[in-house]
Amino acid sequence: MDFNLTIEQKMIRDSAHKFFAKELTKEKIRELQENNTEIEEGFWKKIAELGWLGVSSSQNSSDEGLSLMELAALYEECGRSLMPTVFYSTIASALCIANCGNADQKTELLPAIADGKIKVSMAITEPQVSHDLNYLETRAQVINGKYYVSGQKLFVPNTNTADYLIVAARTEDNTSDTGISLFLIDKASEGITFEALNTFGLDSQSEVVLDNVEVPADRIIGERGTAKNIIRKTTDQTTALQCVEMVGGAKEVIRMTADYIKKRVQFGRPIGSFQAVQHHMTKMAMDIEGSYYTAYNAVWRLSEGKPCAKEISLAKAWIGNAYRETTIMAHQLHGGIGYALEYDLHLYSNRAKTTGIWQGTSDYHYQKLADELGM
Amino acid sequence: MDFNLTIEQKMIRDSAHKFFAKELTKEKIRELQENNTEIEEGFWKKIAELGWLGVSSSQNSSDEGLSLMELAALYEECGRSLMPTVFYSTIASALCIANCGNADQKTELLPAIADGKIKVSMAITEPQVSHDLNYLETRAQVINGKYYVSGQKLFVPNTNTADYLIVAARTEDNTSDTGISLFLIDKASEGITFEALNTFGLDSQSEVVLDNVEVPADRIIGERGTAKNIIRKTTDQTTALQCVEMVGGAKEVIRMTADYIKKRVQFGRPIGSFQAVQHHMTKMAMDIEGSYYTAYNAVWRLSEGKPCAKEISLAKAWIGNAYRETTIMAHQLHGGIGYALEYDLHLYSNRAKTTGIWQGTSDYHYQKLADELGM
Amino acid sequence: MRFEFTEDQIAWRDKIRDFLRQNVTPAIQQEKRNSDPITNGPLAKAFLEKVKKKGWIGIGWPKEYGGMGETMVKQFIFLEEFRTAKAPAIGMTLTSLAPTIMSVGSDEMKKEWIPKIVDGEIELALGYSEPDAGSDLANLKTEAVIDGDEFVINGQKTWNSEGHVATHEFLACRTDPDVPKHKGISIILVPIDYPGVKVLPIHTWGDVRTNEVFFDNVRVPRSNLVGNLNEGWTYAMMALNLERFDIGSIADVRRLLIEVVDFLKSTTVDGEVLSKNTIVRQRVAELYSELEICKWFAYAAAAMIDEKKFPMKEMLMGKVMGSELKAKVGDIGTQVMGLYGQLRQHSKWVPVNGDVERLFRVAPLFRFGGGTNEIMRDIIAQKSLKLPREGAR
Amino acid sequence: MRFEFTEDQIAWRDKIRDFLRQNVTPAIQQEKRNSDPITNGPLAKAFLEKVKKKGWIGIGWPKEYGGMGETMVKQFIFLEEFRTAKAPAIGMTLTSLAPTIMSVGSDEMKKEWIPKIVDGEIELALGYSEPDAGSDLANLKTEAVIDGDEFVINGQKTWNSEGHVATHEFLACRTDPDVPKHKGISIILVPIDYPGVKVLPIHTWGDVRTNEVFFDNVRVPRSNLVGNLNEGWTYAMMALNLERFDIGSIADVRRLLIEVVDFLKSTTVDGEVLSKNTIVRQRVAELYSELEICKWFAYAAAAMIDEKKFPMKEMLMGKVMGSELKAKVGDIGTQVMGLYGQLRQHSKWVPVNGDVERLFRVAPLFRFGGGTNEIMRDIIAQKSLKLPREGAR
Repeated sequence: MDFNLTIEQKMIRDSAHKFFAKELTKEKIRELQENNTEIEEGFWKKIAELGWLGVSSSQNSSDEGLSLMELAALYEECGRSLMPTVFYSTIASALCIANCGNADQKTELLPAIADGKIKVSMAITEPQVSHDLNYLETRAQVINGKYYVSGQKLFVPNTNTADYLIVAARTEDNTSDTGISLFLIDKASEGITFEALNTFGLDSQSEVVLDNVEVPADRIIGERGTAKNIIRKTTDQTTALQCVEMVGGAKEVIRMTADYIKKRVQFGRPIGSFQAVQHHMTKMAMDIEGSYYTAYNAVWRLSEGKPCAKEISLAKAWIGNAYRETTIMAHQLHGGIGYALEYDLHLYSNRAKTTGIWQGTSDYHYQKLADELGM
Repeated sequence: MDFNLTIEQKMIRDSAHKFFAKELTKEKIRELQENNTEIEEGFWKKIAELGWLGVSSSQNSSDEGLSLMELAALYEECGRSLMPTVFYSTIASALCIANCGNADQKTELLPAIADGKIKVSMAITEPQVSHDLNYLETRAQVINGKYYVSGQKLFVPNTNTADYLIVAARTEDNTSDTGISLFLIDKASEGITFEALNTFGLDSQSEVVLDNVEVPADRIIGERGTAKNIIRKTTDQTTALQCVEMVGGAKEVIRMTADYIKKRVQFGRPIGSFQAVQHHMTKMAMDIEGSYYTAYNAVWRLSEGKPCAKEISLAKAWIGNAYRETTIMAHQLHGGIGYALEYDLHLYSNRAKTTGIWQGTSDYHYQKLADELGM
Repeated sequence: MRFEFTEDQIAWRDKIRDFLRQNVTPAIQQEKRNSDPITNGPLAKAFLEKVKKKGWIGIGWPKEYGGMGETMVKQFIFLEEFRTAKAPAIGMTLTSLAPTIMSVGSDEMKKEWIPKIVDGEIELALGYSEPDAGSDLANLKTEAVIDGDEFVINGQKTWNSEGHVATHEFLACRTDPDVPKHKGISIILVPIDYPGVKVLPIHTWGDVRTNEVFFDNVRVPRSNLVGNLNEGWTYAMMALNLERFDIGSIADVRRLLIEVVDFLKSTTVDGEVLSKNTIVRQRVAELYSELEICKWFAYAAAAMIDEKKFPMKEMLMGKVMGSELKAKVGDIGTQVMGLYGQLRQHSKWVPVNGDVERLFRVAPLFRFGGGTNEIMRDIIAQKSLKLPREGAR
Repeated sequence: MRFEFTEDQIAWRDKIRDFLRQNVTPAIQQEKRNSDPITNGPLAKAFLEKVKKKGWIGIGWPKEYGGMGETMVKQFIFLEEFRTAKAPAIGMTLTSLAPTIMSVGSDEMKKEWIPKIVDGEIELALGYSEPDAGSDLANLKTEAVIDGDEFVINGQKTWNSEGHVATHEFLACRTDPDVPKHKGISIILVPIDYPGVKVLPIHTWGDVRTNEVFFDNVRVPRSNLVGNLNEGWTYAMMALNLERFDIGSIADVRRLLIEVVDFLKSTTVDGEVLSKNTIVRQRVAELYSELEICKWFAYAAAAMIDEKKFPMKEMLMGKVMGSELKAKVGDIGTQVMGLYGQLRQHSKWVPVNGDVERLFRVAPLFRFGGGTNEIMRDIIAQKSLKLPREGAR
């Protein structure tokens, strides 16, 4: 048992902390969210230079990409600083390619992503499909060795900034385990249309309609018919990492609230000295402290190649409720000021709501956990 | 809208309060529970004289039995005073006969029950059947106009004191709505054996094995094949009444706890002055105050002949958790003393656990409620 | 006991319901969504004119002031029907401030102000909170000094929700700094267009605009004093109690839950109709149960008022439970929608017109507004359970 | 980071596990059920003799006292394996009081007492609580007055769990009434068979016997003083911290939950296997999650101690969560069993040998024992989140 980050992980965390404090101010975040602005090239370039867009292309890699545990240390700071989600969707796509792309794809795409030259996002879910790909309706027909993809995708993140989309489409008309494939589709392809959604988290999500979009056969990620496995593996990683992100955000909410209630005086004493207030804070702290262990445990097990379905679902179920409940209580402890847009709290409340649902609600994961318990 | 008890209901409640204070001491309850003693004849005679064992044989009755709302006022006091459950199982059986017995049965049995001369209990559930009678395995075969009942009943209340059991048995070998009948069986019949269960609530429950027990055809309650309806109707009544009983018990726990924490001094002040303690108490009070309205509402709607499936499930779901949680918190606020057998709190904790499960757990009733909401 | 309305009450409810069915158009509801809940657009104004014509402005007011002198239960039915219909609300000026003036104001004040309030010529903003006087309202520092026939007012109010739409502040001021805090406060009606009053907006998470209001040597006639000098605390509490009642009403939330159920019934995800998912069913049933209980607190409180009892416990419990339920229904209501639950108002795919997610964002206000729930819980414990006050806060 | 045991730790765990598999018979477990957890029957005594022969009495003790000088993580593994196996427990005398004596006792005391403790010749009872000194332990009034070479002790202890099985009290007494409360307390070892000591039973809901103990002019040699005069508060806290650690371990509860799942899997009611009921699955998954989190608090605390850090936050959080989990698993664990959940130990049909319902009855003890969870929460807020103490209690 060892609950300390390694020196490398700590270094990443500390440098992220410093970098965000300087480069990712809340003003910038507001500007991005309120006006749906694209993240500036300069910022993206800097994080590319810091090496944060490179993921290891294989588990026993000697390349320079970040390992999952290093990503986790980074994600915790991202959560604390409300990193725009284009970072997460890019890393998700990179992980997807690293997990299962063929050699050519890895060589072509991963360095380009790592260098900040291209951004990729994943288009999996549909109006009637959140988790179970057996219900996927987007189809890819093969004609003369080319694929033609048609369908409707919903809740696709960051299409505004992405250069490519990884699209899940049905290549067999049955519910076999090999019926679905992933296509790397150039966003500029003919036949794609986008409509932005207005989201609670003020992150960028869209509806994407694909109308007979032509895709060359070599743009299938990995092998034809392997999408289910690839998505499962990638989702495991992105879910576990997201849990750490959420821990980072929740910790910041607790810090912010503790600061406020120490200073806010009513009835002649800091409200942080009231027992009811202290017990609220203790609950928040316990929930998030527990989340911290479960989230890192999930990433750690993944990175060690150990079975981890149980741990990922447990982590997401727990932090999924805990982050949101922490923001709800933080609003209560802040009173009026926490409710004002000029204050930062609501930015976290927005993110907590989104992340509580994204990659599966707590109730969804409790049921998955029950499966894993053999029930 | 009128949330006041009528004068008649208040009179019953007040006389019950006085009667129990004198006749149903906690010493008597301990003695009954610890030694599985039968309730003394004198006590039973007195409550018969008070008219508490007589239920109205029809809704628009001019007879002298208690109406459901009068029963409710009485049950609240019963809950407060931990009335032995033989009272509840007797009233349940009387309601069952009053609901659906034929004229002879009503004339024969209801006055005998009301006068305290006989006690009846209901034997419905089986090892694999809690709510859904379609799974009932106890069978009644008819041979030469007589029925022969065989099967295994579990969780049958108060067989030690009952003179008769109302037994649900399958008379058709299918899952039709008319396949199950209720038999009034003399406890002394040949072929019945009993084994007492050790229950959390230290109430009397038994396993009952029926081995080819002979029952005359006129001992079918109501009509052959009507058990499902009868049980549904009776269960509605007993569940709603039980909710009021639980409210009475929970109120007493709150009273007991408030008294204690006003007197108990630590750190130089009554522990009841600590904010955390006050908030625990407020939660308990709110939960039980809410239960009060929902419980009486359920009984009221029943007594008015209005649709009430939703209201009964809601009431039972709510008080089912609230009573138990109130006792759990009461233990916490009492510290050591609440844990000592010489103190009365655990008697309520026991009853709260039993009643939380008896007639359906909260989770069971939430699902029933969802059905009623059309989901 | 009777857990249903009387025939007379049902007739009243149906009358209102009919009116609302005919007059609350989707366009009015949409207009309401597009603005903050306090600012009435032209459709809402026209609608409220119709309400006034029905004579429904002062249902509980004495008849002498043009009211109907009706019971609290009927007032509450009215409030609930309006909420259920997502109708524009009758403002606080009419529901809680005017009744306070009627009850404690001088005859001159009543004669002069009430008709103007009824005409809509005067709308009041609640001027209580200050930067250092939130939960600890008695700590307020805005001072009104008597100078001849006038008060001279200096200070700052905050969370002044109606500041940008009202004509006057219903302003709590310190008029005697030398007595215990509660005893030196007066209520003064201050025209917002007077020199020295400045209103600055605060925008909030729930899309509701509120304001900071500054008073710099504002001179107001002494006749603008409500009731007696230095008795303002009592009057403020009077109005606040009415406001808490208001917060305890969750008819709008009940309507929303039903709309959530409709969405769940009509939406299939991953091969399952959402309303058939057992956990979703459980969550909805739990919320429904709490809403029902909360309803009883409010009905019991209303019925008690009509019996001339003061339903403190019932009102406080309703306030605490109702305000926390708003957050819960907003939160769990979006949760059970899955990915659709993370959409915001005005999105093509957003369920229930975004009213559920909006509720989640508006909800915090009710938990600390009208007195924080922590303090409400203290009061319930101390007044209703008689627990000792000493050192509790 | 490493969220699993090292190979060395796994080997240690397996060694204990093997031993327990061979030596914890169903008969031993049943004997434990038939008595209160503190009284060891003949089978338990024989079992603990074997444990002693393995050299496992003082795993964390310094080697000079016959201990193994092992890490806290290994001690914790040992504790968890014993709990998981439902094995008779090594008493508090060995786990927390003897280490306190080793750490602060005089050389003479250690030389005289430790071997006897190891031999089982001396067993200690924790003499802290008094009728007016529960949460407010420093308020204790039992006094020890020096008279020549002796202390003369008068007073009363309560909730003295080991009073009827121990040979001596580890007694907290007031030795200086004229200084602030915490500073006038000493710990004295008092033989229970001395004249003037009287032990009266208190029977509890959880079938655990505890005691009131009265001291009437009990004379004890001064050499029975533990450590220094008037420093008893520090020693008591030292032992209490170890006890809180103990409460935070929920390995036994984890085992019970698994047994509950086994019951649910093998039981069909109303045509449904209980473990396939969605709500039942949800409840179990929720409990499982909390148990896992609680485990991390304990492991983190143990690992930090081995790194010479003081894991106050982790221990307190583990204590609060662990103790409340016991009630939850007892409560919800019986709830999901349906009607079977209302059976009590020793009933033919009772699931999991009644260990789940018993847990519900034992659970309250852990929530107030070792410091009430309310106070634990205060401390977490004040020490770990640095919230101000003023007026908090």
